[in-house]
Amino acid sequence: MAAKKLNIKDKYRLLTRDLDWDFSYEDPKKAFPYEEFEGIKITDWDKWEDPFRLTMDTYWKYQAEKEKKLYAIFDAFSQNNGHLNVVDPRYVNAVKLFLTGVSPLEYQAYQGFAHVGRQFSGVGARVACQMQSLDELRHVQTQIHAMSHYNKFFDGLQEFSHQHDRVWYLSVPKSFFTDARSAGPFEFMIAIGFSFEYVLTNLLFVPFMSGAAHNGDMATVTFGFSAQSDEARHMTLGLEVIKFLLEQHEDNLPIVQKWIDKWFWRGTRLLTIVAMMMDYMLPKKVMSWKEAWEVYFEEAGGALFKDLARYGIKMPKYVEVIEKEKEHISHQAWWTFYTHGHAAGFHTWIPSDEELDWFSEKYPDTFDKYYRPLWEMAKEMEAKGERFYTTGLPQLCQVCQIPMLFTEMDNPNQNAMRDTMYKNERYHFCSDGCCDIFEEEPEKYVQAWLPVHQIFQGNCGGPEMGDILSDFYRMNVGHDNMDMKGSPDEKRWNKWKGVA
Amino acid sequence: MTIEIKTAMLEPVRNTFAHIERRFGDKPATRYQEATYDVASEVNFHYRPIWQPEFELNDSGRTAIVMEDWYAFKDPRQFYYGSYVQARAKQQEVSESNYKFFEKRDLARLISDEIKQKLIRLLVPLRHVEQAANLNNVYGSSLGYGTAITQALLYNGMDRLGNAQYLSRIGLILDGNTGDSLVVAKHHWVEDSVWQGVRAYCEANICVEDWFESFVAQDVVLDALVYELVYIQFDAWLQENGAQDIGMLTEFIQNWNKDTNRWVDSVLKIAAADCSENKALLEQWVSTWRGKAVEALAPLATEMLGEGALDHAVAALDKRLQKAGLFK
Amino acid sequence: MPVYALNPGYTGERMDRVENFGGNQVVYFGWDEHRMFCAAKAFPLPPSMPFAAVMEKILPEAFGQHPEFSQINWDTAEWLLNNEPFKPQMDASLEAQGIDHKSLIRFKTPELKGYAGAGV
Amino acid sequence: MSKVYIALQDNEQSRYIVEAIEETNPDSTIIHMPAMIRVEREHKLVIDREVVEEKMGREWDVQELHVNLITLGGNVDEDDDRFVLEWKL
Repeated sequence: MAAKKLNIKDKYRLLTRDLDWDFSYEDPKKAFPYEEFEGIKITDWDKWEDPFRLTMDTYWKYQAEKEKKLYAIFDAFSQNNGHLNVVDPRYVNAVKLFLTGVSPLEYQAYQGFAHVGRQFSGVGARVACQMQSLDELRHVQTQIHAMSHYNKFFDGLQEFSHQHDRVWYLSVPKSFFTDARSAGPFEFMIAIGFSFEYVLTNLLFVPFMSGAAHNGDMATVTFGFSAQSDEARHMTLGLEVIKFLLEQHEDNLPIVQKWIDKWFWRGTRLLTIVAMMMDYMLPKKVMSWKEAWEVYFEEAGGALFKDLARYGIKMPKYVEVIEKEKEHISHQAWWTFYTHGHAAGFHTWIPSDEELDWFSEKYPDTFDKYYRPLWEMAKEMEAKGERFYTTGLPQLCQVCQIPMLFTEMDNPNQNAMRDTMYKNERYHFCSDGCCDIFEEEPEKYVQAWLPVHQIFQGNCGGPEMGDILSDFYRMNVGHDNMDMKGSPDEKRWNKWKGVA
Repeated sequence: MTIEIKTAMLEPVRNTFAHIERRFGDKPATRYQEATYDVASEVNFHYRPIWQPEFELNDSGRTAIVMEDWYAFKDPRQFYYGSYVQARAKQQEVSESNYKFFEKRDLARLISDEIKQKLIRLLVPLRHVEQAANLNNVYGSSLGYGTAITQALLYNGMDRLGNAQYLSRIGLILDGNTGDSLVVAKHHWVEDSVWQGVRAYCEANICVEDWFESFVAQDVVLDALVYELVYIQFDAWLQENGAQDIGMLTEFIQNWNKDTNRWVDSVLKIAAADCSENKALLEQWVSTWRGKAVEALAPLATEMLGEGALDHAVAALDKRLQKAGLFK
Repeated sequence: MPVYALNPGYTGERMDRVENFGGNQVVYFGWDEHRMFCAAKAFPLPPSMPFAAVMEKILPEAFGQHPEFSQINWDTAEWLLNNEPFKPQMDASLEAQGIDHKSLIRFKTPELKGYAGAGV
Repeated sequence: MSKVYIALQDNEQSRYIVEAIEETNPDSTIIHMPAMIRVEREHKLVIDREVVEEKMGREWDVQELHVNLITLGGNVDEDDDRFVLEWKL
């Protein structure tokens, strides 16, 4: 008997989708207790369209192939002291921020997708989420392995895990992800699966990684692009989730739209760090943050939202603010880190004159007017031997937890400030977007562990800043922090390169 | 001479990350160590889960098992993602050539209809048991504590999906890719009295809240018994009854079991050794679930192999439990 | 709705209640259109602190690095307390003049345009 | 009309895939960037297994695409013979 050939779709249906059965000995709600409380209505999980159809054997095969290639490059990188090929040692500070700020998010993504990959009662969605969970675990581990070599030769990477749980600026990415994970399973999928993976991670993993290659960092670009090859599956899952929810029931539309509004805002705030990494921490430039934003958000995201319009989905709220902010945020963020360079776990610096000119060219409407004067002032101060480190601690936004550094788009000289009262206590926000998020769910956001307030409450040791940095954050003060100029990193680099 | 100077100049500043150095000393670390230890967040989660506010997002309190150090659960296989997928890829390559060979030579035609029916009724429905095991292991991975055990639980969960898919392919080989055998097998799983005990056991375990208890009920108790019954005893029976080629199709799961048992036993041993409360609790869980499993598997074991088969399997389980330090 | 939780009764622990600050309250100070300082600054202060002490100690510590700080004409400075026009009373305590926990005080110095007149 | 796009790691395999894409979708735009190749096209882009196999001179499984893929934009439809990216407007 000649067996008929099965196509990929039928095979996947038989091997995977058919594994579930209807419970008769237990209440399925006890097995899948989190599926209803968010108000999302699922009428038929069978309508789920598998975004990709990898069976586990194929998954192991292709992923092992990717891993083999990747680790061969890591091995070669460390055997040949690949860190010496970086075009400029300032670049390595981007790697430090990546390992302390981003890699732990991959870990949280692993945990979050494992959770929804257990909790959805539809097998198709569940398996897709489980595979993503496994991929995310891959990402955090390959990133640690890629940066393991840098850790041996540069300061500021050695306490990434401890610092992610504590350091003031790292509470920004951390709280972004704990916000998503502490939400219900469908909100998590819109937050991470759709908003973050479909549009926002591209900005980190595509133009930034291409920039890493341009700056001579083969280890990072290799894990970046290798991770991104999984990301294409994740993006497809993110898009399928939203289509599925919208096709299941019309009542899902307002809920999904609310989550899109929230998570695009929260995501763009988080990407402020990436904006700064792209513009300021890649010494050799590929494209500006503004250009990357135009290609990956405005163009690609625009096409996406046009496609989703047939379901009644609109562009995220405050998209007009976001469009203006692309001209500003990278400059505002780097100035913040530069002026808090004593309290950062990586080095900061004044951009070179060539870089300042590049900014003028890339940001003709804003750079010379608003940001060049900051650097002129910093240069003057540095020349006088008074490198500017600001005193005291900044006010933080209750939601995104970023210092309140963003300005009003109709008056970019003035910081934007919003506030609201809840249960007789005042809360402050960097923007209408963050304020809206708080007002929608204040009981959630009153719990924010705001680093500045925690220091004041005496929960971070101290009270001297130096003690907080060295004992609570476990920074190696005088090595990890302060200006790139005169840092041990710079001295070692010069020694390796034979520069006096 | 110049080479010597260059090497001296490129002396590393440190050998590994600080948290790895605190555990293992100031020396170069393995990839397993750097990928595993102290990677998960421990404090300052900002928001309590709206679906479970009694716990933090990462909280060791979701099981009654207590550990001095949750990173004590070193995986004897030292699987991190890269070593895990590469190990499985090698196994699947062998398995793929087995399946191809079996299909190409149409070895199914050498198997009697009677045995085919037996396989569809008694072997193929195990894909649903694997599906339950997938849920239970992923559950532990998502709510468990410390990367050492949670990553291994995820690998195990995905393995179970792989096992379910391999078992489904046996059905497809037997029915010439029509999928009819899978429909029949599922019917047995849902209706046939031989399976109802096992199905009730699986459904009950999926609803267990304590993730470590769920691990015990699945990976320790049920898996050990199924492994002995199906992949050792039934495999031998097939060999004796002219269906030895099926062994080519279950080889993956057999080898997988050997590999995984090492990890399961080590988890049990490490948890039991940590404190007497753990040991007592594990013994209580094992006793409860072993009782249920024996009852659930009895009709299946009898139908598959006759009297006495289950006793052998229970004896093998007890031996493993003893070796792990329980019940002594 | 204060939160969309699985079960009713979800309440978040308010992390920054004034009782948690050991007798102090948090007050934020911002100098409008002076971007040398990336954001307003936060200080834990005793509610009994007179505003004169803010002028003497806190504001110089917060903003004294700016070359224009010494040129501020405090008589013409415009103040906002939590978005409302405000006139500080030097001898009164913070709490006596309505500066409570997590209050934001902003001041504007219209004649000072910042470094290079660029709002820096 | 919106553009769909795909980006591949710049390596030997991808060069064949890009050649195949160009042949199947003559009016697509190829952009070379550091370490990556980006291909864009209005509305729809098709990768045809047979054309890739012809370029590579060997059998090629559509799912192999994932090994070299960096990112994409558009709705994906993948079967044994084709990988299709499309905006359904």
